[in-house]
Amino acid sequence: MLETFIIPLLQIAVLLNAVLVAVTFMVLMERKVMAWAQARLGPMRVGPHGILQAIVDPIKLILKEDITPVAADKWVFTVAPIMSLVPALVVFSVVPFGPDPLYYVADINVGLLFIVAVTSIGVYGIILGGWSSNSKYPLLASLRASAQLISYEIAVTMTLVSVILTSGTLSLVGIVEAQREAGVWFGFIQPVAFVLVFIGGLAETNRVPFDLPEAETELTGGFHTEYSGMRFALFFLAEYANIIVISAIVAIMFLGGWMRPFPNVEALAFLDLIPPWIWLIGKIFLFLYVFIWIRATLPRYRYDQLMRLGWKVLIPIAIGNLVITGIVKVLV
Amino acid sequence: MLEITPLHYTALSAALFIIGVIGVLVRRNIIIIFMSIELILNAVNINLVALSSQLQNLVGQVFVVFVIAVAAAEAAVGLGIIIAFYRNKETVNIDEMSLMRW
Amino acid sequence: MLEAAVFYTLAVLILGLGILVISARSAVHSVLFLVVNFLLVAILYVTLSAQFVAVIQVLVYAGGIVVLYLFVVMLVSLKRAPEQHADTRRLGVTGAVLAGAVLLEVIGIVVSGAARSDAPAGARGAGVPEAISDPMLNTEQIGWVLYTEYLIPFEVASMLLLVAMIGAIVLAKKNL
Amino acid sequence: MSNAAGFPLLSLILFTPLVGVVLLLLTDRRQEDRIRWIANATAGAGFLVSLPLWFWYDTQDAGWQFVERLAWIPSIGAEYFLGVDGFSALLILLTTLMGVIGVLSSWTAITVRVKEYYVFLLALQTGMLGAFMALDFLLFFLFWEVMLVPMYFLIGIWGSDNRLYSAIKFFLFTLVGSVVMLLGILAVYFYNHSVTGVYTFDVTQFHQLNIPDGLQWWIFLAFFLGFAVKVPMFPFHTWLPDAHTDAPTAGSVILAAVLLKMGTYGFIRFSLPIVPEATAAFVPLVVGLSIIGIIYGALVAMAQKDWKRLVAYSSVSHMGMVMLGMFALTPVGITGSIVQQLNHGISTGALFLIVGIVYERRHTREIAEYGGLSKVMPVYATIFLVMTMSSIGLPTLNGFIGEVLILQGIFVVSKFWAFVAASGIVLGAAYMLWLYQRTMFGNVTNPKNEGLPDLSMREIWTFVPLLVLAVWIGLYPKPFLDRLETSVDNVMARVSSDYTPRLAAAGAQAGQREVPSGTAGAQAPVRGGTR
Amino acid sequence: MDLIWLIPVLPGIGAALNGLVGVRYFDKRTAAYVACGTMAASLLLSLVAFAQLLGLPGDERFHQVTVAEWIPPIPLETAGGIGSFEVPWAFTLDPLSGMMILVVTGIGLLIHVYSVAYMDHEPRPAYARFFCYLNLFCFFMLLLVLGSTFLVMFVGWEGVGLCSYLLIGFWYHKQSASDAGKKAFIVNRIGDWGFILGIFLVFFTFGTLDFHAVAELAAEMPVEAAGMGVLSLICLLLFVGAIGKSAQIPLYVWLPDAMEGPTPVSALIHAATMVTAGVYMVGRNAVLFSHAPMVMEIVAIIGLATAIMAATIGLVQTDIKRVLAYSTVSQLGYMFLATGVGAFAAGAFHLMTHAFFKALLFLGSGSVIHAMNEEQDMRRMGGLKQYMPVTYATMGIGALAIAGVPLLSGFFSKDEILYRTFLHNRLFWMLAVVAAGMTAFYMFRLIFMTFYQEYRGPAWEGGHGDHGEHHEDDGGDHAWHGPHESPRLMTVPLIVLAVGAVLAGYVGVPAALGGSNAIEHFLEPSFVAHAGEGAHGEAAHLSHLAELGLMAISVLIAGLGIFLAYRNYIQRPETADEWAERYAGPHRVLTNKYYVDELYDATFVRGTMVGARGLWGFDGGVVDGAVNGTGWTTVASSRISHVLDKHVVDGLVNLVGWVCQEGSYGFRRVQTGLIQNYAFATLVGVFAFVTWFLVGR
Repeated sequence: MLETFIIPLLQIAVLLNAVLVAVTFMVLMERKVMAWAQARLGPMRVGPHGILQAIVDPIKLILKEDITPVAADKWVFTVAPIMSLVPALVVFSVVPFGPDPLYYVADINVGLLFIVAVTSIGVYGIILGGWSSNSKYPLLASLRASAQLISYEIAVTMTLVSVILTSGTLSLVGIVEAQREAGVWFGFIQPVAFVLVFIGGLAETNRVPFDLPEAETELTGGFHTEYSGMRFALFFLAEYANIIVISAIVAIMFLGGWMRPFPNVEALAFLDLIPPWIWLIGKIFLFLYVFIWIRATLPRYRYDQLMRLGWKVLIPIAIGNLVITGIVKVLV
Repeated sequence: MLEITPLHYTALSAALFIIGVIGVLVRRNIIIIFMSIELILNAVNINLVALSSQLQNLVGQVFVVFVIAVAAAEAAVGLGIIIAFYRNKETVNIDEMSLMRW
Repeated sequence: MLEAAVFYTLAVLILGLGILVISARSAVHSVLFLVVNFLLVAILYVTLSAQFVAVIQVLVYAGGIVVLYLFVVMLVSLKRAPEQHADTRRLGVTGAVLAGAVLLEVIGIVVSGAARSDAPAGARGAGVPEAISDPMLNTEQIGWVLYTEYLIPFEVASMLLLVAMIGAIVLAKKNL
Repeated sequence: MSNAAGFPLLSLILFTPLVGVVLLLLTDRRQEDRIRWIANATAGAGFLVSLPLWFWYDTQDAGWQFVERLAWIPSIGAEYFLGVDGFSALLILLTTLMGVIGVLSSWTAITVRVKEYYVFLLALQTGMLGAFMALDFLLFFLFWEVMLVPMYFLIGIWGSDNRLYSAIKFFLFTLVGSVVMLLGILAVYFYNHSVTGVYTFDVTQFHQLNIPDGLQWWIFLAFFLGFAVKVPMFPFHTWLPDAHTDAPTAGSVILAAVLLKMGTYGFIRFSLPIVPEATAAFVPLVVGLSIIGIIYGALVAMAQKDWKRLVAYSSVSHMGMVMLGMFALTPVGITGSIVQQLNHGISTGALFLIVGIVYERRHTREIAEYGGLSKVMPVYATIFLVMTMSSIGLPTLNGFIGEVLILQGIFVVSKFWAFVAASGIVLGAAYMLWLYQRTMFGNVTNPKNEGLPDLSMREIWTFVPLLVLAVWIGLYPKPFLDRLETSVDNVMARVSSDYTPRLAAAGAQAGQREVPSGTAGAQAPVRGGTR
Repeated sequence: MDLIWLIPVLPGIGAALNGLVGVRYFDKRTAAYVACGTMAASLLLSLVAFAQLLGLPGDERFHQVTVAEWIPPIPLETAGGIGSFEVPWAFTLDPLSGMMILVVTGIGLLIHVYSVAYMDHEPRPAYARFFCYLNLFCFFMLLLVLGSTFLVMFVGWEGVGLCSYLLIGFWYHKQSASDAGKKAFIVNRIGDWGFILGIFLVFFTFGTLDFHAVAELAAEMPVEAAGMGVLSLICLLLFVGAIGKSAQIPLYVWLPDAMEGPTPVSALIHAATMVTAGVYMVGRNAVLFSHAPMVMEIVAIIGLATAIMAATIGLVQTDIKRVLAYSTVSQLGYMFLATGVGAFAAGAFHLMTHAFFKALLFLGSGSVIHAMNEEQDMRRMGGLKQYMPVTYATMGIGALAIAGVPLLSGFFSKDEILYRTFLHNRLFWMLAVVAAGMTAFYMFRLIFMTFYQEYRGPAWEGGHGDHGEHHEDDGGDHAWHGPHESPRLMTVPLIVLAVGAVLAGYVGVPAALGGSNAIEHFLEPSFVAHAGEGAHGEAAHLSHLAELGLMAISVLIAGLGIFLAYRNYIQRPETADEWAERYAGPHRVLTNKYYVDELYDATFVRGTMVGARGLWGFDGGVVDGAVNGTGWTTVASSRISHVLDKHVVDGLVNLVGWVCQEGSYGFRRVQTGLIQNYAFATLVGVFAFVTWFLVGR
């Protein structure tokens, strides 16, 4: 009973809260980093250096009036944000924060595939949200978003396959262990895949420079234009949760997950003093920082460029990478 | 009754199958008919997986993979046809698609 | 006990959603029910320790095919109700009744089968080497079977998908 | 056996035309010259890759050669099983050669839907080759049916006035025959299972069956209907003049040269060895029909006013000769029958080409429209003369060898049959010479014929191989006959139970001919290694 | 002698050169050189081979060369168990074939040379084509002669038929020429039909096709004196072949028509060589024939009947070549008579001498025709002696020889035949002598009408006619300048042949005249199975005196013939017409060749009236000489078959299609176009199946 129900439930509770907290703090972080990048200060009023902004923002959203447009399909309009957030959170159940079963909810043999599958569900939230608003900007945005998501998902999945080839397992724990055995992070073995997954991640989460579905200048705010209040908050949460998921995946697959750098160099054994989950969270935040950094620096793609990049550049590279990996795997 | 045997799965599968069949027969929106067909395929898949696990034989699951592949192909081509048809006739009502008769 | 509870819950949900799929007025709602239906089926697969198939079900069916349906539903924004113009020769109700009869018959067969032979449980497929030993190895085993014994069907399936892809593009493209 | 064991030569031959089909499908339909070049190159390549069949063939090996064997539909025991003996090797070579000629002869004749035309022509090629190679009965049947479709379209799209009627007639006629044949195949299949417990379509296995008499009769009749329609034998021949007359030139050429051989091939490969007793029992029927076919075909040919139809009826007559030799059930007769099949392919194929050439220039086939062509087209007249002589069996040309062997073969069985059949030769000379006189001799009476150009270089080259073969077979048929030796022995060993021991006795006396390996039945060992 | 296969092959090469290259590229001179050169080489080889053959002792004069396998051995049932059907490309040189190759190559060469001038006015391609055919003919003829198996002989046999067809139809734009060619070919085919069946029977009986082996085996079989045994059947079938090729009753009709061909062709093929092939073939199978006395009798009777019938027709013909043609038929009848009575050597001897003088006569007539600008009617000639002395002299010698004037070749050979016939059957002898008399008559009628009397031909420019006027209608591109002696190239062969016609007989001077009949002894080994053993014991002999008496009688008869001719055509030219009036009935019959051709004409007319062109060709081609009704039946049956085919057999096929189509009208209502209806149908099927399953449990 304990092992079957209580511990997992506890783990889930911790995990969910951690993610939500992380999201709030990430928003703050984003605002701060953007501000610094633009030589501003960012939020400063709430708490020291505006640190409490992270708590105030959600409160504001919860308290706001939740408007449902008259022409909207109310049922779907309500379900859409949930369908967006739930997959993003479910994914965390297979993310391992350390070698022990204590550090993860489940280690399933199709872990990576599970992540890919579940994230692919997330697209429904976007499409339905856009469609149910019964308004043209959200509809266009949602179509754009889903097209983009599906396109880049192919490239990312295909790239992940080459990593799976390298590791020989789909289990995320197994992948990290494989990196330990290899003695090197896969980021070094599969640099192309590394970069590719990261770029794909940017696109899948609709981040700059691929933030066309949310391009204010074109679509006045994207598929959630008609949303407000709590339902908007859910979309918001989902987006940031997805960013964290991508960061986590990239960290696990290419940067050794919970492991310290150079895991089999004895001289660095003192780094093990830092617990594994700290390592992983550190790596995730590193990526979060990079996400924000890119947002602060790069301009937006045009839509056709975006599609061309996805279909004509990334997918061929992914296939090439897969083929080469396969050949190397057979030869070595 | 409390022991779950393959027959339970079979019954579930049959029921889902029949639901799909009814959908195919009754609905006039061709997209929904397609979805009903997907239900039918799923009913079959349930059966395959259940028996696979019952017989401790993976072939059933392998077949599910193939069924899914076929379903994907079917959906792609079928929906392509629907779009093409819709573009010409502005309808997806199957009762208005009866050109292929004498 | 637990197993039965899970099964019955899932079964009821699956069938209910199935009925909703075919009875929903709006096609979008149908699609939504379909997705949920598929997810539940995936869970059913997990209870049958077919994780790979379950994941594939989610990935391909829920995440791929149904999205396609959704797209089409949204593209085909109807100017008049699709269910107008009913052809009398269609025999829809008769068909539904007949289908119900078939269902009853099948259930009858199942029930009588359950009554008669209580245990086909031991009847393992003869001469089948691919025993499912460890759930953790499910994916590997499927991969093994798929790439050895069923290699040619697998390749054929891939060819089928390619053809379908090209066909769909040709069909949907306005002026090729 | 000097062929590299395991090298899939037969598959290579079989699929070379398909490569051409794929290339053609990828080519823009408007680039007609490119399409023609591709088609010609493919046909040429098809012929070149089939040449090893001639050089690597081992005349001493009584078994199947160049064997390839793969599982195809394991659940019913069907296999992808290819292999040849001397007989089928020669027919394959004939097919590939005729493919080249047919494709080459269409260069200017076909101006509409060029791409589709060549696609069908090449697809037809694969079908025919497959039927000659298949040692799996189901595979054979598959190819047998596959052939029909391209031919149907060739006649139906590029034919002349009455083409749709002819095409449908051809298709349905053949189809009816083959459906019945399929029943026969299944009967053998299930009988084999009941005896050996194995589900297989393996023809080499069928060759060892001893089917009870009653069943044999039914199977023979089923096969007979299927093959006799294709040959075609006397009462089943009416599709042939129509199909020939309306088909485009290359279609007629291939129809005559190769497709008709399917029927006779089927008889020798399947009917005779699988149901030998029934074969022997039905000899009077078949021989009777053959003789009727010989005389009847010749007479009807004589009454024709349409050039192409005349040649078509001559085909009926010649194929009657082929069947006659086969059902003499003597080694000489069967050898002659096979040689005559090649000859018929060469000479009748050439005659259809000849008709096609003037048809392309004048767009009429009425004999009365022509006359005195010798004056305006001397080269053409010369070639026509040689082919006429070949067709009526003039010694030193190929037709003679076949006819002499057939008649000698039937003579030892029944003098009366030989007597009647030989008179067909006289009739043959009469209608062919009369045709020749009406078209070639005299003065040019029709002003439209005055300016006809003689053969172009391309057209000459379509004839050269046929002329060379005609003379070669006529003067030195030994290489061909050598290749047939083991095939004929194997067939004979099946149809005549005491053939092998008697041959051994005679061979001991004369020390001339080798005894086929294997003791009783045609247990031709499969060579080449199963893969 | 191992190179004898080159003898036929050389002309073959010549033919190939002229045919493949020559027609396009050779000028006339080259074509002629190629043709004559190959023939000359062939003659040289023949001479060498013959000399070598002579060098051997009498009973070893047999040499066989196998060049290559043709039909490799294939087992086949024969009368004596499983045999082996096998035919090599093998050639035999023995006295008979040795003689024949000399005749063929020798006369062939002369005629080639003659043709160089004779065909000079032909256009270039036709010229090369002509020599190609001529060479091809020699190739096949030599193959026929040298072939050591039946089938190789058959190759030559059919081949010469082909060349005959091509050469008769050489001027194919003339309807009559192409008709004649076709007629010749098809009539020959009828003969070949018998021949090939005979060959099959030979193989079935003996298990081999080699002449020598067959002879050895046959020699051991009993003589079928009483009835028709297998040997008789073989001989009969073979003889059918010989009848066709050698133009005997009833298949002789093609030969006179064959005169449509160029004259050198008539000389070579239709006089000297090809038509004698039948005789040669019978001689080649002497052993077989001598075992079938009844067939021998048939041979003799047919030969005799042909000899007389042809001679009577020859009496009244006015076309110079047709006279010679009927004379040829008649002489061939003689040869068959000789073989029929067992005098194979005499037949062969006559064959040889005949080759000389008949070739001479034909070439002479060619020279005349040439001089008369393609005029063939003797009534429009006359008095040509002064214009063309060489031709006159040589033709005169030829006529004397054929008439049997003593000391010329024809005398010796003909008397040998008459002598042997006398021994066999006196009635035959009497008839043969009458035929000989008629021969003398019509030959001299020809000479007198052509060379004596006054000139009756058309006027010509510079001679009888007036100057400055062209005779455009005289045909040809060049103006005709009246009868003139032929060029050197034509007269030299004439002279050579004339010498031959005089001297050829001296190889066979009979013992009664103090000779040794060398040719008979020389040929003897070819006609018996084992050298040294006589074919049929010692024949009855007459004393030399009686033999001389017989000679005297035949000479007298010949003299009588010549005298009558002299009286009727020189002394009192009007007698001929008087006789013709007095015996108007028989004369008309004879002039019209016993109405045989008229019968066909009637057939033609009726055929045309019915509009059956098919009947015309088929009848004219196949039945010419056989029963008329056969033609009718055949064409009618072909028509009926055609109709039957179209309406009954084909109608059934169409009926099936019709039924399907009609039935489909009813069934197509099911096709509503509503997919769900189809799905419903499927569901009904499922329901039925499940119900069955449920109940069936």
